[in-house]
Formats: sequence, structure tokens, C-alpha cells
Amino acid sequence: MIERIGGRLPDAERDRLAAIAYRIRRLSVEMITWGQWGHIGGSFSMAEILAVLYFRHMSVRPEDPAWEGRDRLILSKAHGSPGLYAAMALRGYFPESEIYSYCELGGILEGHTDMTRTPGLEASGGPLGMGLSVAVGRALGLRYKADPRARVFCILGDGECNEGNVWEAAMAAAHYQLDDLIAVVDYNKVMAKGFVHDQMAIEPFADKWRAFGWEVLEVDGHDLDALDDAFHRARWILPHGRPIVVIAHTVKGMGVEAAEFNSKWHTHAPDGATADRMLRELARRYGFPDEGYSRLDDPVAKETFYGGE
Amino acid sequence: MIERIGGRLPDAERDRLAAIAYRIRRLSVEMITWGQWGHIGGSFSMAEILAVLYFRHMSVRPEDPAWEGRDRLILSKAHGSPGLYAAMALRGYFPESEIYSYCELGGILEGHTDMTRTPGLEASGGPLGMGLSVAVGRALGLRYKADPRARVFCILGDGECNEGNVWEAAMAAAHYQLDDLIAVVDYNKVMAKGFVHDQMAIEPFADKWRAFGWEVLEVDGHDLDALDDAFHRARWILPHGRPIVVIAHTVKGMGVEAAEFNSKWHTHAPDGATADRMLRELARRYGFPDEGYSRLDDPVAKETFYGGE
Amino acid sequence: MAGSDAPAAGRPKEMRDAFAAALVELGQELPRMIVLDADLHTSSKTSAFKAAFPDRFIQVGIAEQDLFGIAAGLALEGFQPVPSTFAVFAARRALDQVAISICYPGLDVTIPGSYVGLPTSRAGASHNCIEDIAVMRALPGMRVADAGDNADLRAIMRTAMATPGPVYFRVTRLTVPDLFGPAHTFTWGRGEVVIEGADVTLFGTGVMTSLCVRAAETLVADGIRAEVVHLGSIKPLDTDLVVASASRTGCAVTAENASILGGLGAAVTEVLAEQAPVPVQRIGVRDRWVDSGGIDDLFTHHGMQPSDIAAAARRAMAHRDGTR
Amino acid sequence: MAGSDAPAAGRPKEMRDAFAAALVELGQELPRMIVLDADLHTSSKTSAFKAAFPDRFIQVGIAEQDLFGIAAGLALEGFQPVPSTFAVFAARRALDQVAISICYPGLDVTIPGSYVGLPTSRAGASHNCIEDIAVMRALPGMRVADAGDNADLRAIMRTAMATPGPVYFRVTRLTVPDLFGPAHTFTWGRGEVVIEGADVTLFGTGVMTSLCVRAAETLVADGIRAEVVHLGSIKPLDTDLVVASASRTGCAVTAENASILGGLGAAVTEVLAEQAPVPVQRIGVRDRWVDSGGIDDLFTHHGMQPSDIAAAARRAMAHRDGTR
Ligand SMILES: Cc1ncc(C[n+]2csc(CCOP(=O)(O)OP(=O)(O)O)c2C)c(N)n1
Ligand SMILES: Cc1ncc(C[n+]2csc(CCOP(=O)(O)OP(=O)(O)O)c2C)c(N)n1
Ligand SMILES: [Mg+2]
Ligand SMILES: [Mg+2]
Repeated sequence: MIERIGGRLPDAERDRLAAIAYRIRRLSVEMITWGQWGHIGGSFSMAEILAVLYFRHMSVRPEDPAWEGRDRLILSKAHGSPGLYAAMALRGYFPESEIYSYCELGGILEGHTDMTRTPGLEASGGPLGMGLSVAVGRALGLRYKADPRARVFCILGDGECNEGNVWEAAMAAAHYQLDDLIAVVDYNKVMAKGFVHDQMAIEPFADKWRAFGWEVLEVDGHDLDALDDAFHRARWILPHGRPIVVIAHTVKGMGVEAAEFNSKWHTHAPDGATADRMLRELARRYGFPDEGYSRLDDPVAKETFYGGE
Repeated sequence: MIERIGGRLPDAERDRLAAIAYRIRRLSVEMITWGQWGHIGGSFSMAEILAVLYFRHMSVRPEDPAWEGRDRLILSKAHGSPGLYAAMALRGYFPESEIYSYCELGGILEGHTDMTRTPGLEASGGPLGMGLSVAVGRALGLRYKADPRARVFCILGDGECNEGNVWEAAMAAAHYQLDDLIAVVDYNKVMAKGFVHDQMAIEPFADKWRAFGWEVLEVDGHDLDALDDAFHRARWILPHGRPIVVIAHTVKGMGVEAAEFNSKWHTHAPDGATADRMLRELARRYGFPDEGYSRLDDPVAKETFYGGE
Repeated sequence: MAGSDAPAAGRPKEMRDAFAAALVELGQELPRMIVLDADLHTSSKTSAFKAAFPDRFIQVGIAEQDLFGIAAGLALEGFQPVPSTFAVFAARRALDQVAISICYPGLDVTIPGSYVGLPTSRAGASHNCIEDIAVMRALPGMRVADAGDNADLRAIMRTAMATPGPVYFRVTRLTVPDLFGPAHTFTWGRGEVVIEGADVTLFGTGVMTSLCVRAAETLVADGIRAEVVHLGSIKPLDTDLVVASASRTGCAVTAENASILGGLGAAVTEVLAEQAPVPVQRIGVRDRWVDSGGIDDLFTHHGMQPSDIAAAARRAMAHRDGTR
Repeated sequence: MAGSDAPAAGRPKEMRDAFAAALVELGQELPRMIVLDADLHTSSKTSAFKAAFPDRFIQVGIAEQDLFGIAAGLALEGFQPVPSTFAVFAARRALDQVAISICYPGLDVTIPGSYVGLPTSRAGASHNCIEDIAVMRALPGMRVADAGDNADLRAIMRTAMATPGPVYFRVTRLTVPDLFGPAHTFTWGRGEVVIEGADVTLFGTGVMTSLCVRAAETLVADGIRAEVVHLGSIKPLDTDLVVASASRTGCAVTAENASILGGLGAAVTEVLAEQAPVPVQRIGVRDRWVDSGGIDDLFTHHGMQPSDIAAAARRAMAHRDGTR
């Protein structure tokens, strides 16, 4: 069982996870800058979620990614791939150097998730709203197995929850009482082009999940203790016939002030100098040694065709 | 304003509407039997809803179906077309005799709704889950108009509410505060092939609509007083920035015992003799003079290719 | 079958019944096969599988996007899902899920589409799919088949379940006369010469192959020996056979119970234009919605009867011979 | 544009900027025009319309099925909606809504699909539509267009808004060189001869017409005079021009920034097979998913560069001349 002290993480463990979340943000910036494409805001907002899942709560074997007993994670908001790839690289699914092949023709890290080329990816994606159905399918599939203790996690965006497919899947998960299915909503308040509240409001959000038959936990999605507590409950306390959703209140772009709650940085590739400043800001913010963009002096090898938007 | 006595209909008015609901059922059977195709269960269950809407609450001019000021009704569960066509024939949109062209090549009454051929239809349909979005579009459109007092009604099936598109539309209606949009769910507990509860449960149903920002009214959908009261409230009391849903609890197949709550009669065309028995049962049940199938002695002019299912 | 007057007794069963029987047969052999339904199982006849293997039947309600997403998840867990719904809902309602959750990663999902072509119930345009061949063919890596008879359907299903990766096949509700014997097998990319002939090739798929056979029978009276080729495997197509037969006869007709835009007609003309350009006439739904009606009336209305095929064959020949 | 080396200064603007400008221009003229967006307006550039006419811009969030349903409702109330999203979400995610809520009743809805063909961002396969031409063509009554340059796009949009009934047109993110002057107009079913020639016809649509022009330029060096015909109106197609040009040259190439299955290549070969069978080679995405990458690399990878078109022209000619 997971070691915890009175609902809080041991300090060393918290520090370890914080360092991982920090590294996820760093690698995301490196990746997006080098690849000149990608989604910074939604990668930053889920850094702690990914750290806590991949490094504490999920049972996985990166050296044997298809191990039957593993917990599965599907990133339904598949544009958050830089964050996910960063977490997976750090966890050992592939060498960290692979991040510089992000979005390259023939690389193993496709712009949106392509499971046929990335070891450890549990689904392919890109269009929003689909991942939860795939997670439901996996959870139903696990029921047929001899040792069905594995769990299925699915990370969704808040804007993504405008999609009807999400609610079809939510209904099915409750109908089939999939309490080994844990959805995590990265509730970062912003979608691609503005605030969720302005563009297509989803509140009262927890009520929606409850009305669809889910157990709801609401946490500060940047608070490692709170996340740990939520996933602890999701594992040991709540499962009794209802799927569980962790609504993680986060800040889109969390970590770099200019990106915070700013839809301009939903998808935007910084140039080298901007990336350098961002990375130094991240180091300051999270209390790590000053460190800039690793490839500041290398010419970007590709056209910056897609500079933003 | 609509005359009402202490929340109840005047007796003569109730009798008038009851007779119309009865006629809607009768014509549905005539239509489906002659056409040898169609959905009896879901036509019967909404007979009272259609009677109260078309003959009491909706402001329409059948002789001028495109009159700008009219209230609009979209049948999202478009397979319930026999019930709708019956109500429209009775209301005067087209001659009653047209019902015998139901499903005929070149007829004005297509199997599923085709607005290009039926005067007074407000949308084309067939695939479930789409109508509410179209209703939202109409309601948004009305806002641009000089005299936007018209309202938009949309009748949905309960099984249909499995469809994600319904919840996308529900979210948008609340976001845009469309309180001139009134959804009516024909909550007849049965979908095509079984009970909603068994196949894909939608409960807690009212909670879902509330969580999606709607005002909810729950009524006995065969109780003319209750329906009248609900639509009265929807018009005069509730509108304050939220769309309104009337959850009408009904019995699929209501009126003919063999069809009640029986998915076998979701879609099934009776032969002449069976239709004759059904119609006589309807007459007994609703207290009208004994009357059988009008075309009992006419040979069915078409192949009974689609006998059921 | 349109205009069929075979006696009820000796009649082959409706293709959906053959579909049901094959599903159950495969279910016995394949323990990882799971059938999914979106509230249509007694129409599509997956109900037979449900009765035989209740534990391997999953009902998802009226939610087709979810249907295909769940199927993807099951395939990812090593199962062999068969998500079943009307063709319109596979090819239109849930196309993004079929494309990206299933086809893009190449998952082993077998998709039957029922209610195809001209309305076999009176449900009309919204329920009867004429675009599915064009749509499914356009998805990279998707295999597409349309059976010529019940034996062909069974063979397609056996091959589909043995084929890794996504497959889409059509299931008509029409009762189709037998063309192939019970020993018939199906191979991707292989067509079948049903009748040999030298004057014109009639390329049929699905139920239209039978109508091509009847057209060929009527052409014989005029001394025209039409070759009838059944292209049950629409994608991949038997390009060698298509090219060989059309080159030999010098003209062709394609016949499909679907839109003539982008479907079998396109598949054949794309290939012939590249390798053996000859005059081709296409039979199918000519860019119109298909309304409710009697099935025989509809085949006439849309110009898809054997007589229409025969007329098209004559036009193609006249074109070849420069006599038009 | 792939491999374009025009200087930044004199460069025409990205097609989406031309799209934005035309939207605003039309918004000024058409008071009943309403633009709808599903959380992509600064990508698609409908943001310009929003800025100019905030009251006639409707945001529906990330819900494409709803987007097209709402557009249908607005059209039914007499407005002229332009529901905008990426092509994949029009042609796949919301296809049933596009088909039945909009196209079946023939509503006056104009649908721009952005992000078409080879990935113009690094979003990859899931976001870049190669099936839309095949899919939209298969819908009865749907009109389909792919602009050859910014002037053509503007003309298509003007015509589309003036055309009752549903229209689908593509908006690439590539910057396309000018082919037509500002006085250019667009008529459904009318193609344009861009370069006259007698040896082979290059039928292009969308951005590929420009690449056909460049291919024709390189062929000149070999003494081959290729005719370049722009088929911006894919459906209806200019069958007369297609037949006339191909009959005259005796062979052809089709080029589209889309799948070669069911799209422009099919439209052309369907017609030629029926009326003037000649050898045709097709250029486009060959049944593969399109991955992230540099745009020039991608055009090379998929064999869609001017040199590939020129090679295809030579193959078609060799076939015609019986020398292959
Ligand atoms: C079905 C679909 N529609 C549109 C898009 C384009 N798109 C990519 S990301 C995005 C916004 C996502 O917002 P949210 O779900 O809140 O994710 P976040 O980045 O904020 O975590 C959009 C609209 C898409 N990928 N899929
Ligand atoms: C998207 C879609 N999926 C499936 C169908 C086939 N179908 C027609 S009616 C029906 C059942 C509808 O049940 P419900 O909504 O409860 O309507 P009722 O007849 O009970 O009023 C189904 C599944 C359809 N028309 N549309
Ligand atoms: Mg967000
Ligand atoms: Mg029902």
C-alpha cells in the first residue's frame, strides 16, 4: 500500500513528485520549441496530475509496456501529448532524447497520440471527446480477464467536456458500474480560444458527473497532497459500483505567468529566446537551479510554418 | 391567455383533447397498417402530448404553415412520425386521406420526417439525438427577429437521450439562456429493443437536465390536466433565462394492452385483422363508439417486406 | 430480392439471418469475439449472438459514438469486437470514432453495416446508407466488402475475423439468391468470375451481382455474352481481374446498391483509367436521397433493375464500337 | 506552398486570411449571414468576422454535432449560416448532422472545411482531412469546391453564399501563388483552362492546380505541352471540359491534396470512363494516414510534388502511346 502520513505525503516524496512535475514542464517546452508546434497550456496544467499518476499511483512496467497487470492511462485530450510524452520519457518508456523527434516525419512521438509508434501509449487520439469511450471499452475488457485488478485512467480537458461523446461514455461507465475507471478532468478553465465559461459553460460541473452516476472528487490539481489523497480514495475507499471522476482544478499554462489562463498559449510554439526565458522562469518559480533552453544555439531545423494559433 | 380552472382544464376542453389524442392513436394505426411500416409504441405514448401542444398550447396557422409568428415543433424522435402526422392532419395541415400515402414513393408523408414534402414540418429527421440542436438553432434564430415571441418545442425519446448530441444541445441551450425553448421527453421507459433502464439507464434523469442548466417539470404524460399545467408554467411562470424540459412519464404503446411497455411493438406493422382488434380495443379503452380498421377489406397494396423488427 | 418470384419454401433466408448464423458459428470458434449493439439487435439479428453468448454481448444503448469507442477499447485489450449498427451510423454518425479510435491505430475491429442501399424497410433516406462504400473506402487501411449471397457473407465474415485490422462489410436485408456454394471462400482482393463472357463485363458487388446475372441472362437473348464478375472485396480490389476482364471484353458496367459517386464504380474506373481505359457505365443510386417505398418500385425508380444493367451494357458496347 | 521560394514581401497571404477577408466582405453585403464556430475561430480566422459582426457570430464550444444542428436551425429560420470547423470534424465527426439535418432538406448552409490534405500544422493524421472530398461528394445534392488560389476562394465563397442549398468548400492553410486575377468569378460546374496544351491534361483542384502549373513548366523543357485545367468545382464537375480536354490530349493526370480514393481522381475517371476513356494517372494521398512533418517533406513523402505530377504525365502519355 501507498505510504502516507495523515493524508499528507512524506516531505521527500512530495519533493520527488514536485521535481518530476517541474521536469515535465521543462521537457514540454523543449519539445514544443524544437518541434515548433504543440500545446503548452494544457501540458503545464496537468504536470502534477501526470507526476502523481505515473510516479506514485499507477502500476506500470515501462520496460514491459504491454504487461497485462498494468494500469492503463488514456489521454483523451490528446493535444496534451508533450506533457504525456515528457512524463513517459521520465518514467523510462523511451529515452529522453526522443523528445526532439516530436512531430518529425518518422519520429516516435506524433503531434497527436499515435499508439502505433510510441511505446506505452494506450490509445491513439486527437479529436476531443473520444478517449473516455475507449477507456470504458478497456475497463469492460479487463472484466473478462483472469486477474482484472488493473485500473483505467482517462484524462480529459474541461473544454473537451462540451463533446457529447464524453457524456455517452459517462453514461455507459455508470451503467456498467465501472469503479475501476477513473476519469481525471484537467479543469484549467480555458479551452482553445477562450474561457470555457464564456464559450460554452460546463458548470455546474460536478453536478453533471453526479447526475451521470459518477463519484466525484474535487481537488486542487497542482496540490500534490490533494491529488495523492484523491487517487488514494479512488483506489481504496470509493469503489463500490460507481466510476470515479477527479475534477482537478488547475491553471492553464501553470508555471509561466504569461501563459497562465491565457488561451494565446493554448497552442503556440515559442522561439528559442522565448523558450529560454520560460524555462528560467520555471526554474525560479519551482525553486530549481537556473537553466535555460538546451538548444538555444542550434538552428531550428524545420520551417516555423505553424507559428501559432 | 389560456382559460383554466384552478389548474385544471374545463371538462369540455379535456374531453375535446381526449378525443383528439384518441384520434391520433387511431390514425397512427391506420397509417402504419396501410403503409405496413412504422412505430406504434412511440406514437401512442405521445398522443396526449401532441394533442395538448397542437390543439391548445401552440400558436400555429395550418393554412399558412410558414407564418412567422408560429410556435415551432421539432420531433427529434422522428420515427414517431405517424403520431405527428396524425396530429397535423387533424389540425388541418393536410387532408386526413393523405395518411394512406405514408411511406409511399412520392407520397407527402415519408417514413421518417422529410420537411421538403410535408407542409408544417419544422425539420427533417430520422437519426436520433439531432433534433434538439436544430431547435436550439431555431431559438437562436428567433432572437434575431423583430417579433421573437414564437417558441420552439422539441419532443425527444427517452432512449434517444443516450445520444451525446442531446447533451451538447442541452448545454448550448442553457449557455444561451433559451427560455423560449421547451423540450418534452416522452419518457415511455422503453427504447427499440428493451427497457431503457436495462439497456442504457438514464436515471437520475431530472438531475441530468438540472445539472445541464435546465428547468425541469415532471408530469404524467397521459394526464391532460398535468400536461396543460406544465405547458402553462413553461409559458407564463418559469421563463427566466433557463430552457425548460417537461419530462412526461408515459407508457410506450399506451392504449393497447399488448403494446404497452412492449418493445415488440416499438416498430411492427399489424396486419389488417390485428389492426382491427387494436382499434376496437382503443375505442373501448377511451370510451368511444366501436370502430375497426377502415380498410380491413382492401388488399394491402404493397409487399409486407418489413413485417416487424 | 427485387422482383424475385422464387417460392417461399426453397427461398434462401434473408441475409441478416445468414449474418446471425455466421456470427454464432464464429462465436463458437473465437472465444475473444465480443458483439456490441446500439439498441438494434433484433433488427440486425445480433440477437442470435446475444442468445448464444450472453456474456460476450454488450449493449451500449443508442450511442453510436460510444459503441465504436468501446469497441476500440476492447480491441486494445485483445478482444475481437464486432460493433453492430445500421450502416448510416457507422459511416456517418460515428465516423470520426471509426476513423481515429479504430482505423488509425489499425485495431482488429470488424464492423458490419446493416440497412444498406435502397430502403429495405420503409425507413427511407435517413436510415439507408448509400455513401458507406465511398466513405469507408476513403479511410486509409480500411477493408470493405459487400457480399453477393449468404455463402459469400459467411465467407467474408470468417475472413474478416481472421484478418487483423479494421474491416467494414455490408449486410443487406434483402433475400439474395444463392450464387456460390457452401464451400465458397473469400480472400481480400480476389474477385470471382460468376459467368464467363466475351462481349462486355458486368462488375457487381453485393446484391447487385445477382441482378447482373439476371441482366446477363436477358442479354443472351440478343446474342450478347456478358461476363459477370463479382467484386465482393471492394477494398482491396482485384485489380488484376478487373483489368484482365475489361481489357478482354473492351467495355464494362459496374453495379452497386449504393451511390455511384466514389463507390465501386469509382474503384473500378480509377483502376481501369490507370491500366486499361475502356468505356464503363455505372449503375447505382445517382446522387439522390433514397425515399421510402416498395423495394421493387425503388429498384425501378433508381434505374437499378436487371433491364437497366442490360441497357447500360448495350450503351457501353456501343461506345466501345463507336456506334453511339 | 510546398517548396515555394517566392520572397516574403510579394507573397500572397495565407489562404485562411483570404478566407477571413471574404467572410467579412460577404458579411457586409448579407445581413442574414451568421458565422458559427466550435472553439477554433483564431485558427480558422473566422475571428475576423467575429470582430466585424460580433452579433452575428455564434460560439458553440467544442461540440461539432451541435454546431451543424444549430446551423440547420438557423437556416430554417431564414438565415445563411456558415458553420466553421476543421474539415475532419465536418466530414467525420458531424457527418450525420451535415447529411440529415442540413443536406437532406437542402438547407442553405455553407460549410468551410479548414485543415485539409497534408498537415499544414504538425497536428498530424487526426486533424488533417484527406477523405472530405470523397465523403462530401457522396452526399446527394452537396456541392463541393476546392479553391486554386485566394481569388478563386473568394469567388467560390461569393457563389456559395448566393447558391441556395448546402455547399462544402475547402480552405487550406498553405499560401498559394496567384493563378487568377481579382476579376475572377466562380460558377458551379465550370472548370478553367489555366494553361493550354495538347499532349496531356493535368486536372488539378485546390492547391494542386498550382503544382500542376509548375509540373507543366518543367514538362515544357522536354517539349511536352501539358494542358492544365483547374477543377475548383468538384461537384458538380465540368464534365464537358473534362471530356473535351482529355479527348483532345488523349491522356490525363488528376491531382488533389486529398486521398486518391473517391475524390477528384474518381470524379474525373468516373466521367471519362463513361464518355471518353483515356489513360489517367492520379496524384494524391495513396491510402495512407498523413503524419506530422515539414510541409515540403510531406509533399515529397506522399509523391505529390510537381516532379511527381510530371512523372505521372509521362506515364499517362506512354500508356496512351502504347510505349510503356
Ligand atoms: C473534436 C475536436 N474538436 C476540436 C479540436 C481542436 N482543439 C484541439 S485542443 C482544443 C481545446 C481543448 O480545450 P480543453 O479540452 O479545455 O483542453 P486543455 O488544453 O485546456 O487542457 C480544440 C478545440 C479537437 N482536437 N477535437
Ligand atoms: C442515431 C440513431 N440510432 C439508432 C436509431 C434506430 N432507432 C429508431 S427508434 C429507436 C429507439 C428509440 O427509443 P426512444 O428514444 O425511447 O423512442 P420511443 O419510440 O420509445 O419514443 C432506435 C434505436 C436511430 N433512428 N437513430
Ligand atoms: Mg481547458
Ligand atoms: Mg422510449
